[in-house]
Amino acid sequence: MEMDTNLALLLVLTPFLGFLINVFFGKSLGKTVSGAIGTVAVAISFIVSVLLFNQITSTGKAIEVTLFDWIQISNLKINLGFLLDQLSVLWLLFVTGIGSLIHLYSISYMHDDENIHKFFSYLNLFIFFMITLVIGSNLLVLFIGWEGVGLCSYLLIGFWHKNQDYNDAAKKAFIMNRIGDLGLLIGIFLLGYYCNTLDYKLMYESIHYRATLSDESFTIIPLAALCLFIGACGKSAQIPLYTWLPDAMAGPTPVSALIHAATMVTAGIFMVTRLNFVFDLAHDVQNVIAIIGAITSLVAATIGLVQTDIKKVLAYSTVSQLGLMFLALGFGAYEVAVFHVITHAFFKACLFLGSGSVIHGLHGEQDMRKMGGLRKAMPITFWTMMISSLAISGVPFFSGFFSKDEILMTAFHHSIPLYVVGSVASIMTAFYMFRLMFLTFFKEFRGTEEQKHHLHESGSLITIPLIILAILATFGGLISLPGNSWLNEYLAPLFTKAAGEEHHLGTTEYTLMGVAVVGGLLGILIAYIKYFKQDNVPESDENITGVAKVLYNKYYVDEAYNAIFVQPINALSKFFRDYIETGLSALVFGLGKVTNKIAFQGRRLQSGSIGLYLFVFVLGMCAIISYIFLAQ
Amino acid sequence: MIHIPDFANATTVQVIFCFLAFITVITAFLTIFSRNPIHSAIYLVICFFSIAGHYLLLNAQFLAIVHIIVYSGAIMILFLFTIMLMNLNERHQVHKPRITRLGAIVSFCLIVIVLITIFINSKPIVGDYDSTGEDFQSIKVLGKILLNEYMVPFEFASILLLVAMIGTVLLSKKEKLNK
Amino acid sequence: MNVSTILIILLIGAFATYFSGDKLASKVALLFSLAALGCSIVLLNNYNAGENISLINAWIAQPKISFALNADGLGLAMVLLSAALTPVIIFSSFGNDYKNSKAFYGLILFMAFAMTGTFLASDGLLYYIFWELALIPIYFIALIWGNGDAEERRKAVVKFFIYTLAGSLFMLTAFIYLSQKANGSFLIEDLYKVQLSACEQFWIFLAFFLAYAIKIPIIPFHTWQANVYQKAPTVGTMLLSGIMLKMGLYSVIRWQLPIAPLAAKEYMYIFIALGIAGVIYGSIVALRQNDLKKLLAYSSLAHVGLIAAGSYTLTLDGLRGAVLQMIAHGFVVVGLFFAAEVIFRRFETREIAQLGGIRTQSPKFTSMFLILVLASVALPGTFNFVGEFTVLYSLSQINIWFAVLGGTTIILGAYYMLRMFQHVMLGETNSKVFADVTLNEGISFAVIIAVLLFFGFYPKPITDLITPSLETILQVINKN
Amino acid sequence: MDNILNQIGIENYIFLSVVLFCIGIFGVLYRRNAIIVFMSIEIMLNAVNLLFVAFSTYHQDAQGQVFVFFSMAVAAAEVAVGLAILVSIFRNLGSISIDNLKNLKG
Repeated sequence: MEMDTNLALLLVLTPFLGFLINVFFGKSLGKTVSGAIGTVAVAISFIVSVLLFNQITSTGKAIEVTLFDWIQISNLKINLGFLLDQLSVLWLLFVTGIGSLIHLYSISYMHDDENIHKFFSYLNLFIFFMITLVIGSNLLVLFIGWEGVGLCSYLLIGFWHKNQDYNDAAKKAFIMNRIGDLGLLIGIFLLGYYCNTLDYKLMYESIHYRATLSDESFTIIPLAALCLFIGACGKSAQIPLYTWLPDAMAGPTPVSALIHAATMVTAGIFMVTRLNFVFDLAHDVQNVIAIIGAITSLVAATIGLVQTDIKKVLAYSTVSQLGLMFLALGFGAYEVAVFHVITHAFFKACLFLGSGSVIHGLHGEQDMRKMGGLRKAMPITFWTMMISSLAISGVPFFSGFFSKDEILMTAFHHSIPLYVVGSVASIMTAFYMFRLMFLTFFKEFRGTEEQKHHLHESGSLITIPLIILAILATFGGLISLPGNSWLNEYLAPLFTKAAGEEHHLGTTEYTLMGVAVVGGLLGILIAYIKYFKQDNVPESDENITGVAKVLYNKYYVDEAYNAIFVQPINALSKFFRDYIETGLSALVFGLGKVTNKIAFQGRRLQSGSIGLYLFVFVLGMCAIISYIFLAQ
Repeated sequence: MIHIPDFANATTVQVIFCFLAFITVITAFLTIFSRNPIHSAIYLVICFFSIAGHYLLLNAQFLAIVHIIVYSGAIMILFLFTIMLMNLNERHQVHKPRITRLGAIVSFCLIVIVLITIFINSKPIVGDYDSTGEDFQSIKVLGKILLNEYMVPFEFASILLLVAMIGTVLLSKKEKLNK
Repeated sequence: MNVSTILIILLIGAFATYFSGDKLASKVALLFSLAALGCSIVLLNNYNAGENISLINAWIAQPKISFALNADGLGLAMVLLSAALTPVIIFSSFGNDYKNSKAFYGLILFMAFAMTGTFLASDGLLYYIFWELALIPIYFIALIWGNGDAEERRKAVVKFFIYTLAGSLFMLTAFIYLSQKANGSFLIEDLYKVQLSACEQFWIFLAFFLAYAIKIPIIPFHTWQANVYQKAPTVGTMLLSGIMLKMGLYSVIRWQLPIAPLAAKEYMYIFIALGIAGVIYGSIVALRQNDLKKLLAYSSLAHVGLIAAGSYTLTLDGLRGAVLQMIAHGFVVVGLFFAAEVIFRRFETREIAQLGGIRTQSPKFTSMFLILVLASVALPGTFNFVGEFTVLYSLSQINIWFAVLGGTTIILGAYYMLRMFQHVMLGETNSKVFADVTLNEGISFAVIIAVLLFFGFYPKPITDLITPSLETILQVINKN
Repeated sequence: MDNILNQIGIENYIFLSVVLFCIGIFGVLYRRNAIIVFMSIEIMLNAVNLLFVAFSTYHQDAQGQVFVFFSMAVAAAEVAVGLAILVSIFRNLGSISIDNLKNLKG
């Protein structure tokens, strides 16, 4: 037990230590050293995660660590404690694994930035909070991590803080997340009220005990599930709270890869998976989740079709993929969602890092219309990105194929319309990914001469993580092959449902697989025709018209939100400030003024005529004497 | 309750009292109604003398003497001086509005009625006057009381008079600074 | 040794400061405030060891008023807050030069004395005297050493003074009425025992409410707040927002609720709703403020609204959360106002529109300011989260919609605070030079941040300290 | 020594004082000349003094008379200061009608 505690603390505190070192001494340590410290800190966590993983797989038992009492509430006792079970260790593995790769990558990528030590300190802090989120033994510890990663996301999106647009994006991300956080918090309250605990294990027992009683208060559960899902929406960028994620691309590319593609945005899925026993009891909410997931994936994919900023394309693709994961969650296929989370983390991180490599090579150019023909200049980047694109498009035997196929298959078994939506989104994904590939890497370079002159492959610190991720993106699917899923077995203890609900491979399944593959290839083909054969380049901003314009402007959702929420609140604020505040103030001063007025009138009584005073004085004296002596 | 004195069988003392009371009230009225302030002052002196007579009647000889010295002597001289200093005479009489007179008369009547009613209502013990036979008002006794029990107020009274004197001097001094 | 020692130290300190002359005043004041802090820590130890540190002396025979200082956990927690913040506040003012500083620092210590007395007094009239006594120093501090146009300042400060004084008079009336009922005694135990009809309770409750609602302030009684915060010198603002507001909130728990429990239960929803309305209203108004201090004032309005709502839930969680949040808010708001002061020292302005681009010039200051901002928006891991979570939880137990509406503070709070932070600190490097924090300033910040973070993860000492006395109060409330 | 009141009766003194006192009040109200007003006040004071002495006899106690001494001292002081004020008012305003003294107007 002692050993476990130490291990868990080592796991959590190493990145935090890295954060502290970089905050306090980073500047004096120099760029490379500070980067190295950051990387090593995460790498140690990764090693610990591997150790823990071994321990879990061998014993099959979860490790519980309780540190101390944190918050006392009358019917709840909230510890600061950790729960290391299959799910959290799995998450740890790819969080710290990909995290260390991205740290490594950042050493080179951010080398020219004067605040690199800050960058690494924030990244370390992020890893710290992400680990806390994942291994918390109760919902409130999860909430620490949940808000903490939001904070790091804020810091990192606004890393180049001289640009107020970036700061706006950061602020938007934080606030959007906070809307979700409120939902999560309310969900926590409801669960706390219902279960009298926030600890996962106790909650599980409590809910199952009370579910058998099926009393009236059971209606709280769906409500709680819905609130929790709102929280997940915020963090995992689902409709209606997704708009922050594309804006979050304002941050440095490694951040986009780590936080806004691979790890933080999957926190919502983690939470839903973690609380699967709650969601399982709320079927209506599950349907809502599935529908929202499907719609999100479709909407984001359509927007992704026409974006020209390379990172924006990837961002919408992330939203779309997250939508697919929620689709799976909605059907209760948690292991499938988890599977896709993992494969997605691999290929999406690789894609982002690749795009980062491209941007790095072009000195900050992100517009795909000014790229092209980079294949020769950047072969490693090209190939790794190609592999990842194939994976995300669902080309057979790459990791994405298996995971996406599982999702669609699940969808097919539950709801045909949602399956169709998901499939269309997948086809679109294939299309825009290859649109990206063709525009970026093929044909002639469309940028300036000077950029062309400087084109070069990035350094090994950048390419090594790319290669590793590409390998993972290729073979990641092996952990859960259809019919013989290691992942399902591994995760089985977590879920109430028997893990044996795997689809045994029948004709339907093969047909579906075929359809998916054909769809993916179709998307690729269209992209090939349009952007390779016909040599199209997306029009410049002002020439975009029609549907494309709506898509290019993201359905004007930002504008709509602005008009519906932000502007009214600001107007209200102005109204309160200018009218209500002054009104209230005038009211108080008014009281004073009324007193003044009365006094002013009363002043006239004081005519100064002594005769009158004396007369009244005598009358008063008479009155008093009569009262005292006569009024009995 | 109010018993009319029996004039036929009145004792000397009673006659003297009635006479003095009559003079007191009449001169008091005349003080108020005289148009000339000097006349008022003269009537007031007479009033004070008659009150001194009452004191004598009540066997308070020392008080009567002090009263004459202070009131009839000091205070009235002060009044007369002031009047003469200002050279006041009937010319200075301002016309009194009727309402003032009416108000004065009304309140006079009112307060008389109220006070007398109270007096009647309160049913004082009348007619049982004991005489302890002790000497309670000779100069000797008064002096002892004044300088034993009432030592402190007595001293304060002297301070008061001193302060009044200083104040008066300061007030009546012509302010040269302002002019 | 009993609690009166703290009061004596502070009172002597106030005079010693005044007589020490302008040069030494600030140091003497700091010394005495630290002594008071040390003394309260020693007392805390004694209290935890089970010693009796209360004091009851007959004071005035007719009417029966005792000099009664009762230190239970709740009172001690508040005293500690006051004792810990006073040196921080005094220390934070070291960068400024005040004319006639001996009077200035003397008044600060005197105010600390009065506020500590308020937290300790367990006799109605004594409490009232301390309560009003605390008002006098801040009146002078704001009036004499404040900033901005003298005439406007006078207007704002006089409004504040008369407004709060007027509110307190209702409380005094209530106390006199209560003591009539309690056979002339003003002692809190006797007042607790008074049996009142529902109607009487309603009026007593209302009278107390007026006094506290103005002091806290709860909308719509807050109109004095923003102006006074803006006009007062920052030290005054810190004293007001850090400690003095808490007098009102503390009094709600200590006096109002247990004395009129029936009314508190009857009208619970109304008062919770008022508190929450304050949360939303304050947050929304804060969105469009141009003056840094005014913005912080409205944010403070929002936070105390939540605390008040928590107190009025009459649950252990609500009260506990309220007290925790009081302490947390005390520290964070002092820190934030200090940050505003630090900016003012360098740029001579608090207009948000004229600021910006400070971050590049002063990384340390930015980090500390950001931590305070985040604590203010109750990020988990800071003390404020513990308080806010507990309060919101208690609200959710009353009615989930209260929690939802009160919870908007975490969204709106983030909105206005980050917006402020963005426009004040971030952006293109400011053309004016912004020197990073000095050592003195850094120490003040570091103390505040350390407290916020430490109790954010380990609030147990405070919870353990306050819980027994809150339970006692709840017993009184639920007695009938 | 026989008590004089056996012959006159305390009630007569009381009546006399009341009448005198009321005359004083009447004078204060009726006249506009400040000096006469002062005189009226003296009449009122004397009325009370008379009553004091009468009651002193009634109770056979000297304290009443002692009180009269004090009241005389006060009256003397009052008159002295009051008249001085009047003189200075007269110097400034040229009149001592109380109708002209309206500085108390609010």
